[in-house]
Parts: sequence; structure tokens; C-alpha cells
Amino acid sequence: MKKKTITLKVNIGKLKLKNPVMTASGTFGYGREYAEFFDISRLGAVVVKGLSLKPRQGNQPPRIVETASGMLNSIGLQNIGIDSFIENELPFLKKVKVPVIVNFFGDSIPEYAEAAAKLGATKGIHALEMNISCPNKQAGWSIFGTDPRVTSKVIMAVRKATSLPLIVKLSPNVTDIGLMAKTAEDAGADAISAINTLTGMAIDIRSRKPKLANIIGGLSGPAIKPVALKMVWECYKSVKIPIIGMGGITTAEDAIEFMLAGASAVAVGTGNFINPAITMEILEGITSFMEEEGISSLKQLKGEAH
Amino acid sequence: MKKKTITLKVNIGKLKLKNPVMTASGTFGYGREYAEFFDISRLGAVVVKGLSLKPRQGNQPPRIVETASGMLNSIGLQNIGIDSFIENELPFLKKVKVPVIVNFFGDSIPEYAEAAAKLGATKGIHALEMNISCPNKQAGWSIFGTDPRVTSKVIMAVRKATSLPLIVKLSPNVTDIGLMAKTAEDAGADAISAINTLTGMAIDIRSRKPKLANIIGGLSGPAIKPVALKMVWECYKSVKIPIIGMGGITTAEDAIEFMLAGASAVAVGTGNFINPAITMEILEGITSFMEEEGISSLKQLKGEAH
Amino acid sequence: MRSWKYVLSKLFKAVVTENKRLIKDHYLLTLSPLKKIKKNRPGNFFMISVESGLDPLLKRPFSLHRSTKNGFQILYRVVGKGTTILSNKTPGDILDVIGPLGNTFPVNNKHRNILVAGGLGIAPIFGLADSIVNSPGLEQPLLFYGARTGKEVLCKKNLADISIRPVIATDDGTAGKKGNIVKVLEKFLKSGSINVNEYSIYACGPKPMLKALSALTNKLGIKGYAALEQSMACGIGTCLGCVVHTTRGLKCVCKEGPVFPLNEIVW
Amino acid sequence: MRSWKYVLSKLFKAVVTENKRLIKDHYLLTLSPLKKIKKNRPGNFFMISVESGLDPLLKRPFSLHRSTKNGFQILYRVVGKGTTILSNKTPGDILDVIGPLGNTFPVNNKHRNILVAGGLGIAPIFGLADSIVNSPGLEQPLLFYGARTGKEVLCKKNLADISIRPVIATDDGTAGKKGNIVKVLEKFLKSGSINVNEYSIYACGPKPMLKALSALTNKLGIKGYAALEQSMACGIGTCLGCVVHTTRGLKCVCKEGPVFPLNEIVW
Ligand SMILES: Cc1cc2nc3c(=O)[nH]c(=O)nc-3n(C[C@H](O)[C@H](O)[C@H](O)COP(=O)(O)OP(=O)(O)OC[C@H]3O[C@@H](n4cnc5c(N)ncnc54)[C@H](O)[C@@H]3O)c2cc1C
Ligand SMILES: Cc1cc2nc3c(=O)[nH]c(=O)nc-3n(C[C@H](O)[C@H](O)[C@H](O)COP(=O)(O)OP(=O)(O)OC[C@H]3O[C@@H](n4cnc5c(N)ncnc54)[C@H](O)[C@@H]3O)c2cc1C
Ligand SMILES: Cc1cc2nc3c(=O)[nH]c(=O)nc-3n(C[C@H](O)[C@H](O)[C@H](O)COP(=O)(O)O)c2cc1C
Ligand SMILES: Cc1cc2nc3c(=O)[nH]c(=O)nc-3n(C[C@H](O)[C@H](O)[C@H](O)COP(=O)(O)O)c2cc1C
Ligand code: FES
Ligand code: FES
Repeated sequence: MKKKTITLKVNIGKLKLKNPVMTASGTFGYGREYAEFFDISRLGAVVVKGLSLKPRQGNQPPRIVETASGMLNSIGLQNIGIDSFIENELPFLKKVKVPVIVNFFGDSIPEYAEAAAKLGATKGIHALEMNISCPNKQAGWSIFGTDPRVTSKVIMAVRKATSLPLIVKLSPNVTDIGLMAKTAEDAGADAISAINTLTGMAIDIRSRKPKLANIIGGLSGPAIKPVALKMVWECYKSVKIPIIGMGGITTAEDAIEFMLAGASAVAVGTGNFINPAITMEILEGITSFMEEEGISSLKQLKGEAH
Repeated sequence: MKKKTITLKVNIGKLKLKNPVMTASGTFGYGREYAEFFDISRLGAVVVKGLSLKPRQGNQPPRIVETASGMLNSIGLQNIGIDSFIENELPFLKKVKVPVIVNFFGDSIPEYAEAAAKLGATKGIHALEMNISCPNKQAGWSIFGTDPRVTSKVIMAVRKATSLPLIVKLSPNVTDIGLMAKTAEDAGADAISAINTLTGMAIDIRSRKPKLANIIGGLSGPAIKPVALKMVWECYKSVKIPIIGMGGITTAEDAIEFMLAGASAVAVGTGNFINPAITMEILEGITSFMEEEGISSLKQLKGEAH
Repeated sequence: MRSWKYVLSKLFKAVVTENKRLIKDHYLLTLSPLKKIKKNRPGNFFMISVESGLDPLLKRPFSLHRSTKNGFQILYRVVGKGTTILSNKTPGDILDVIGPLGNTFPVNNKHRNILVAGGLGIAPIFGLADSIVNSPGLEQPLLFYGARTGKEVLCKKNLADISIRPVIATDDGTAGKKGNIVKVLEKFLKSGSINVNEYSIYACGPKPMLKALSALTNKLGIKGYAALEQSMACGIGTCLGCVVHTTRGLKCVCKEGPVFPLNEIVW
Repeated sequence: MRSWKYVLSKLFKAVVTENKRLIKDHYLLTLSPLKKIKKNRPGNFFMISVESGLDPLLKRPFSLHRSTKNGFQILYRVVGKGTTILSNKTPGDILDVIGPLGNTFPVNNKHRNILVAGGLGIAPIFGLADSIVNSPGLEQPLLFYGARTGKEVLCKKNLADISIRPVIATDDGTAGKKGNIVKVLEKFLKSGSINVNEYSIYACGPKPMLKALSALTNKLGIKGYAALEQSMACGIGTCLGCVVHTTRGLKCVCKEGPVFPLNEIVW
């Protein structure tokens, strides 16, 4: 098969991407730092750090602990706020001409809707990714991602507030992720992203205290890949909307596994910390794999392991 | 602190153990093979491979896939059945004089109760560990471990059937493990063990098929330790009965982390495969740690990170 | 407290004394255990830790290739993460090993023994040949050896040293006959001059080869054994991970094998 | 497709040219990048992959100790898994590195510069001393250097080579004064002959030392800077994992530091 017949193009609902490799929220900042390592316009999309209406300080340090083939973080959704993002960060991404997906969250249903409306009215944002799943919960906050009735309500509110493609990012810390995916689809999501981090912790045996100031953090990296892959598999069985797969991807092989499980596109998170140019290596690897296997379009991979 | 003042003794309800290090079900067979590597009578207890009333064939091979710092298994509860265990395996364990905890399961509530009654009537069994959590579900089987109402019913039935110390082994694949632990406590469990494996999968990108014949398997090993530790932490907050902590333990430090999170004892699973004498190294390491830190009893560690 | 160490026997540390690249991605590893280990026999295997960290996590199984004065040898091919790391070991490196594990080839003292190796299957089969040659009273075995290409025919010198002249077949015909070694064996067994009741077969190689071989031996009613492979976690029969289908139900390759009667394997 | 590589600049492979054990668990690693890297300055650090596998997963941060003709040096102490692996590297091994990262010590051209190092804090502080000595027009800096014991006083020869005679204090008095280096500095600063407005302080060392130092500098109103440490994941300001409290809110050590004004750090 000749190289030129291969296309990496993929559609996430109305969102058309030149390739399926994006960055996972919270691991790529607002894109600027990685531009020192590679031409970020080559990415399928940049998904920015989760934003809220007001800037947030996040949790106390220490916030990072390494674990076996993984890491815990308890950043706690520190962010510069939507206004500052639009003013100070978005212009750079626009100039680079890379599709921008804005990850966002709120503390209440009206806040979610207001954030979505504000972002939806901003030029240069190509899709919204709604984080209902961050494990750094404050005051029962996590119910947005774990109680289907609340999940449904908050998604419907956001859906009404914006016409941008709406991706709902699911929490893996639930009994039945398929049900959560279906809930999101029914409430109007255009796509699912799965998974966010698993809740976890680590303890310092000398001080006898949790290693994270926040006690509990989110586990990411290769350690969680088998869990993430299985959850994408379950989501694919339960919904028709596209899925963005993530959780421990560090190689093209990992990315292809997620596509075979049902993902239309993939996001790389912790992998960026191991190798800042990892997304480009994954992109190359997917292309080589398609060449070797005589695959011309990602459609020939999506869900093929089912 | 002098060495002789240190005691590793621990009580799991009525069950008195000389030390807190046991083996996790399914990773130590019925004890015989490991006796070639060390004196297994030194263990706090041996927890045997999960038994059912009738022998079981389990799932099709392949059943094992290695993952980053972990492994997936889909053994599917293959076992020789309770009768054969009592006749062919228990006598060996009795002779060794090591406390025996029998892990068991059933396909229905009456089967659970019958198995418990039979095991409870057998001399030489010191406690029962009820597996309500194996992820290799067949025909909705997993509801025993994920639906609190069913969990409660099956535990109450088993509780009635035996007076042996009853340990309920929880599934991590739930939204709220604290709730499951409380359900078990209220239904009459004498102790909790946490956690069983996380559901996961892996795909072979060349054949484009799941690597396990059963598609889905259970993830164990160091990769899951942060998740397991957090779940033990949650259980400790929610119940008063003792907790046996497990999930990724390979060092004394890991074991101590679980105790600080609230575990009275620990079990080592996948670690046995990496090093068949790992339990002895962990036992030694705990003793050294206590010496160094001037700790005379494990009570001074239990839950101390809260 | 520390007294548990006395029972350790199949668990040992071994020092790498040589790790020689034979061809391309094939290596010969010579290990010298740091303590006395149990006697090992052809068919047995060892579980080797290639890494002291947690990734890769599990030990890797490798057949005993050959016993040496101070230890034993492993013949291996680099196929993935673990074997890549192994190939970078240098003399002096120390590895954690368990073994010898598994059963052995049940050599028939009265029969003429036919050995069949496919590719890396020569790893245990060479050791078997060596042991038969060195057992007084046993007839010199016959060796049928298939490989992808002439360059991948290994152990030539060592086989010559024990006076075994293998019948070779390669996929591309660059050594011996062109084609399938099982076909070559079939021709031999079906030649008029042979009484199949006087022969036993011992084989190791890729699954398709063994499958074809068992079809052949079942058809001819000739007794045969093959060493199988399966993904393993424990290597000692406790995880139940390494099962294969046999006429007597699922059996663990690590404990009830790796050698199984060809007529009991369900493919 | 492959054109992304042109922008790679802070990501490079470096070959280990030397990895010398200085004392006990202290090592000096000399790296030679396989391509031209950005100019690095005192205070900068590098994120180094000690392993190509997935455990340990994250790169480790190490300060620039000293630039060399073909690369740079890292002075490090073995404290855990990653540094243990690093200590086993031998010449010829190749490591993935990113850097130089972070800010630098803002040396005051008009002041007399006082450098304060505690323990391994000498790693960046030596580089700073070297660069000040080699900057035409800058006065010779003063170095106050505290260590646990005389044996752990490092870089003696290198300091002599650039004509710096450190004021030393050790916890056990086996070298220099017995006691706390900050106390020694305090005595110096409070001695009648010193005008604190003509001095700037640059420090690196354990947290308690820096805390005491900032109390001192704040009290005396003397300008000072310290290089801080915090657990890191990305090293470039994207994960927000490495924050510390400052009077201007939470700041990333990797991007907004590692060097911070002493009077802005909230302990
Ligand atoms: C009893 C036994 C004896 C063996 N003896 C030898 C020997 O003498 N020489 C030798 O080179 N190899 C031998 N093998 C195979 C060897 O164990 C594998 O090649 C090795 O585990 C691969 O490890 P890896 O990390 O490099 O590959 P991985 O990265 O784990 O996998 C790479 C590829 O190898 C395949 N693979 C993984 N494990 C096995 C396995 N157990 N059997 C077959 N394929 C596998 C995978 O499916 C994958 O395609 C034996 C296996 C068994 C079970
Ligand atoms: C900007 C910066 C510059 C540094 N420069 C140097 C240097 O020049 N020389 C040097 O020897 N070390 C330096 N460090 C510290 C070094 O990064 C850690 O010692 C190293 O990461 C430990 O890795 P490990 O895997 O051996 O330890 P781990 O097994 O990860 O941890 C072992 C112990 O070290 C502690 N530790 C882990 N990470 C850090 C850290 N980032 N800072 C402090 N303690 C830590 C842990 O809490 C634990 O107690 C620097 C750190 C930073 C942030
Ligand atoms: C440091 C860090 C910060 C993160 N911040 C966010 C966030 O703000 N919003 C969000 O939806 N997910 C966040 N995540 C989750 C990642 O986007 C991703 O879902 C998860 O890490 C799994 O992917 P990985 O294993 O490739 O990292 C964060 C993850 C990490 C490691
Ligand atoms: C191969 C294998 C078989 C297992 N079989 C059982 C079982 O029969 N019953 C059970 O309750 N748990 C079973 N488990 C789960 C373990 O007992 C343990 O809960 C889990 O593996 C986590 O601990 P680890 O990370 O130390 O392995 C099995 C685990 C493995 C790896
Ligand atoms: S590998 Fe565990 S039973 Fe065979
Ligand atoms: S280490 Fe990631 S922001 Fe500093």
C-alpha cells in the first residue's frame, strides 16, 4: 500500500481532526511550553488544562508522587480562569493554528452552564471537554461524575448553553462506566472521553502521613492502561457517539489498542512528562503501523477487537 | 528498643495470628508448591485458591498478560472443589500447622451458604474468606460484589451457615467501597479484605483481538497499589471490623503503608510470582522497621496515617 | 526469624558468565548459580528475572539448553521487552532465578529416539540429544531440525561434537531440504525400512509444527512427546495461568508439563 | 511527517562520559549531549531519565553543577530508586535528558556576592561561584558552606582552582567550625565591618537551612535568593505539580524557579 493513500483524518462529531492524537487535559498546560519541543500544530488537537469561571489556587503541595509505572497528582484544578485563558493563552494557540479543545468544570450546574456559554461564544475554540470526573473532590463535588441523575442534569444544562461540539469526560471511579457513557449520550454529549484518573494514595512510612497534602490523588500513567482500555471497550458497547480514549498511552501500540477497543481518537497525558515529544512519536508509529498492515483509514481500526 | 519486646501478633476478630503477613487467594495454590521455597508455617496465614462446591474448569487460555508493573489474569475461578480440597490438600496444610483461611464463592445465595456450611464443619480451617468480587463474571454474577442489597443478602446467608470467622473480600470496581464495607459489616462480616483485582484488558494489535481468551481480566500487582491503599483507607473510615489489606504489595514498606492506612494484616498476591519467598522478606522487613522505629506492636501502626 | 532461608532451594541468584550473540537476535546465556541448585534435566526450564525493578514485572521462562560444569545455558531469541533487557546483560551481572521447574522428556530406553526441533525448539532438544548420547546403553538419537533459513540453524558445532548429524530442512532451502521438517520426517517414517513401533519422538518448536507433528504421530500410531509454551506468571503451578487443553482436561504447562504426550494435546 | 524533529532543542540524548563516586553515596556524572544544546546557566536544572522502561516512570531533576567543554556535570547523592539506577551507569550509556530548565541566580553586578551552600546545595552553588569568578568585573564571591561532616565537604580542589576559600561549618566539627553555617554567616554579617547593603546572598541547601537563612536575611534586610526543590513531573511548567508558597501565591519551582527571592518564600 502506498503511503499517500493513508489518511489519519478523524471526525469527533462535527469536529474534524487531521489526526487522532491529542493531549490530555492538565498535562500540556495551554500548549506554550511544548512548542519549545516540537511543532504543536501537528497535533490532532490540544486539550488545555481544565478551566473554571474564576481562577483557582488548587491544593496544597506536595502534589505529585511517583508510583509503580504511574503517578499520583492532586493538583486540585489550579487554573488561571476562563477570562485570563481567553486573553493570554488562546491567542497563541490560534496563531499556531492547532484545534483547541477547552476542558472546563464548575462547582454547580449554573456555573458549568455559564462557563460553557462563555467559552462557546469565544472564537478559536473548536470543542469543549466537560470534566465531571476530577477526583479531587471538595464538598461532594464528585457526584457530577458518579450519580447518573446529576450527571444527566449538568450535561443537559451545558448542552443548552453551547452549540460547540461537547465532549464529556468520564470518571473511572464508578461501578458501571457504560451506564455513565449512556447517560452522557442521552443528555446530549457529542463524544465521550475516557478515562480520567483513578483515585489513589501513598503514605510515607517514616512520617506516617499521606505523601500528598490532599491525602488522595489521581492515578495516571501506564499503570492504569489496562483499566482504561477496558472502560473504553465498555463505553464502545454502550454508546454510538465517538470516544476519545486515554489512560497510560505512551506508545503507538498503546494508541492502536485504544482504537481497536473503540476509540476514534486518543489523548496522551502522563506520557508527555516522560518524553515531551511523545505525541509525535506516537503519530509516526501509527502511520508506520498502518503502512505495514495495509490500513488506509482509522475506520478500519475503530472497534475492530470487538 | 530491644528486639524481644516486639510482637507481630494480630487478631482478626476471633482469629489470632502470629504475624500479619498472609498470602492472597489464587496466588499461592493450596500452599504445597511454596513449601519448596520456604517454611510456610512462618506465614501469618495461608489463604487458599477460591473454592466452590463443585470443581470448576475456569476460562479458556490464554489467561495471563503482563502489563506495566502489573498483570491481568482471567483464570475464571478454576478450582478442584471443596471435597477434593478437604481430602487432598487440607491434610498437608494441617500437618504444616499454618492457619488456613479458605477463600470460597458460589453461583447463588444457597450455594454460598452450602459451601460455607460445609467448610465451617471441617476441622483445620481457621477462617473463611468470601469472594464476592471476582471480576470474571458469568451471567450477571458480579452483582454479589457491586449491588449492596444483594451483597447484604448473600453475606447474611453465609453468616447464618457458619460460626467460623468470616472475612468478606471486596471488589474495587465500585463507586463507593466504603459503602460496600459498611454493608458487609452490617450483614455480619468479622473482617474485610480489600482489594480484589481491578477489571482490565489488553489487545494484540497484530491479530486485533483481546489478548485474553476471556477478553476481560483482573489487574493485580504494584500498578494497583495506590488504588488499593486508598480503598483500604476508605474502608477504615467506614467500618470498625479489621481489614486485611492487599493489592500490589511487594515490600515491607508497602505492607506498612497498608497498615498505616488502616489494615490489621496484609496479603501478598502477585508478589509471590516475582519472588516465591517474598512474604518472608516482607516479614523480616516489618520486624526491622519496628526495631528501627521503636514500635513494639502493630497496634501502633494501624490507621496511624489518618 | 531468619531461619526461612534454609529451605530455599529452587530460588537462587546466578551470575552471568557469558552472554554471547550467536546470530542476529539469538543469544546463548551461560549462568553460574551462586549456590548449589537441584539437578536439572532436559525439558526442565528456569524462570529468570531480567530486571530488578517492577517493569517488566514477571520472570521469563527459558528451557534448559545445556548443563555446564558450573551451571547451565539458555539459548534465547530477542522477541520483546524482557529478552531485549536480557540481551544487554554482561558477565558479572547477577540474576534472580527459580528452577529447575517442570517435567522432563520421558526417554524410552528400548526405542530409537527421534528428536524434532523447529527454530528455537533446538534449545531444549539439543540438551536432550546431549543427555541421550551420554546415557550408556541408549542408541544414538536421530535429529530432525527445521529452521526458517540456513543462518538460523544453530548448535552445528555442538551437535557435531556429540556425533549427531541432523536432518535439516529450511523454509527457503538455504540449508538441508527445502520445506517443512515434519514432511521430511513423515517421508522417513513412511519409508518401507522403518518399523514405527521401535521409535519414540520428542519435539519442541512452534505450534503449527507441533500440531502437524501430532497429526502425523497420531495417524501412524507412533508414541511422541512435545514441550509446549504458554504465558506464565508463577512457573510453579499456583496461578493456573499457563493451562493448555489436553484430553485429560486443562493442564498447567509449568507443572504438569512442559512436556506432554503428543496424543493428549488438544490443539 | 518527520519534520517535527527540527524544533527539538531542549530534548536530547547525552552520553555518559564519566560517573565517578566521590565519597560514600555522592557521585559526579559527566554528560556529553549528542547534539548542540541551549546555553545553560547556574541555577538551571536538567530532567534526566534514568531508565528506558516504565518504572521508575518520571525523569529526575538535577541542578547544573558545572559546564564542561563537551557538556555538563551533575553532582548527585543516591537517595532512592532513581539515583541508585543512575549510580550504576557507566561511560557509553546514553540517557534521555531535557533542559536546561528553570531560571538562574540573578547575580548583582554591583554587590559583593555571598554564596551559601548546605550539603548537596554545593551542586549548583559551585557552578555559580565558577561563573562569577569567570565574569570580568565581578568581585570574587564569598562562600559559606555547611555539611554534616568533614568527609562530605565536596569540590575542595575545584574551589581552590578558582581561588575560593570557603568558610566551612560541619555538624560534627570535623571540618571548619562546628555547627550551623547560617549561624556562622550571621556572625559575619553582624560583625561591625560589614555594610549589608553591599551584599547579595545566593543559597541552596536543605529546607531548614534555607528557612533559617531567609529569617536572617529578612531580619537584616539583605537581599537574597535560594534555589528550591519540589517533587516534579514535567519540569517545564505544565503539570502544576511542583508548586511552593510565595508571597505572590503558589509558584512552580520548575518554571518560575528554582531560584526565588528569599523574602518571597513562605515556609
Ligand atoms: C516452558 C517455556 C520454555 C521456553 N524456553 C525458551 C527458550 O529456551 N528460548 C527462548 O528464546 N524462549 C523460550 N521461551 C519463550 C520465552 O519465555 C519468551 O520468548 C519470553 O518470555 C518473551 O519475553 P519478552 O519480554 O522478550 O517478550 P514480551 O514483550 O513479553 O512478548 C513479546 C512477544 O513474545 C510472545 N511471548 C511472550 N511470552 C511468551 C511465551 N511464554 N511463549 C511464547 N511466546 C511468548 C508475546 O506474545 C509477544 O508476541 C519459553 C517459554 C516457555 C513457556
Ligand atoms: C530543581 C531540582 C534540582 C535538584 N538538583 C539535585 C542535584 O543537583 N543533586 C542531587 O543529588 N539531587 C538534586 N535534586 C533532588 C533529586 O531530584 C532527587 O534526589 C531525586 O529525584 C531522587 O530520586 P530517587 O528516585 O533516587 O528517589 P525517590 O525514590 O524518588 O525518593 C527517595 C527520597 O528522595 C526524596 N525526593 C524525591 N524527589 C525529590 C526531590 N525532587 N527533591 C528532594 N527530595 C526528593 C523522596 O521524598 C524520598 O525521601 C534536585 C531536585 C530539584 C527539584
Ligand atoms: C498532572 C495532571 C493534571 C490533570 N488535570 C486534569 C484536568 O485539569 N482536567 C481533566 O479533565 N483531567 C485532568 N487530568 C487527567 C488527564 O487528562 C488524563 O485523563 C489522565 O491523566 C489519564 O491519562 P494518562 O494516563 O495518559 O495521564 C490530569 C492528569 C494529570 C496527570
Ligand atoms: C492469578 C490470580 C488468581 C486469583 N484468584 C483469586 C481467587 O480465586 N479468589 C480471590 O478472592 N481472589 C483471587 N485473586 C485476587 C488476589 O487474591 C488479590 O486480591 C489481588 O491479586 C490483589 O493483590 P496483588 O496485587 O498482591 O496480587 C487472584 C489474583 C491473581 C493474580
Ligand atoms: S505459570 Fe502459574 S500455574 Fe503455570
Ligand atoms: S514539574 Fe510540572 S509544573 Fe513544575
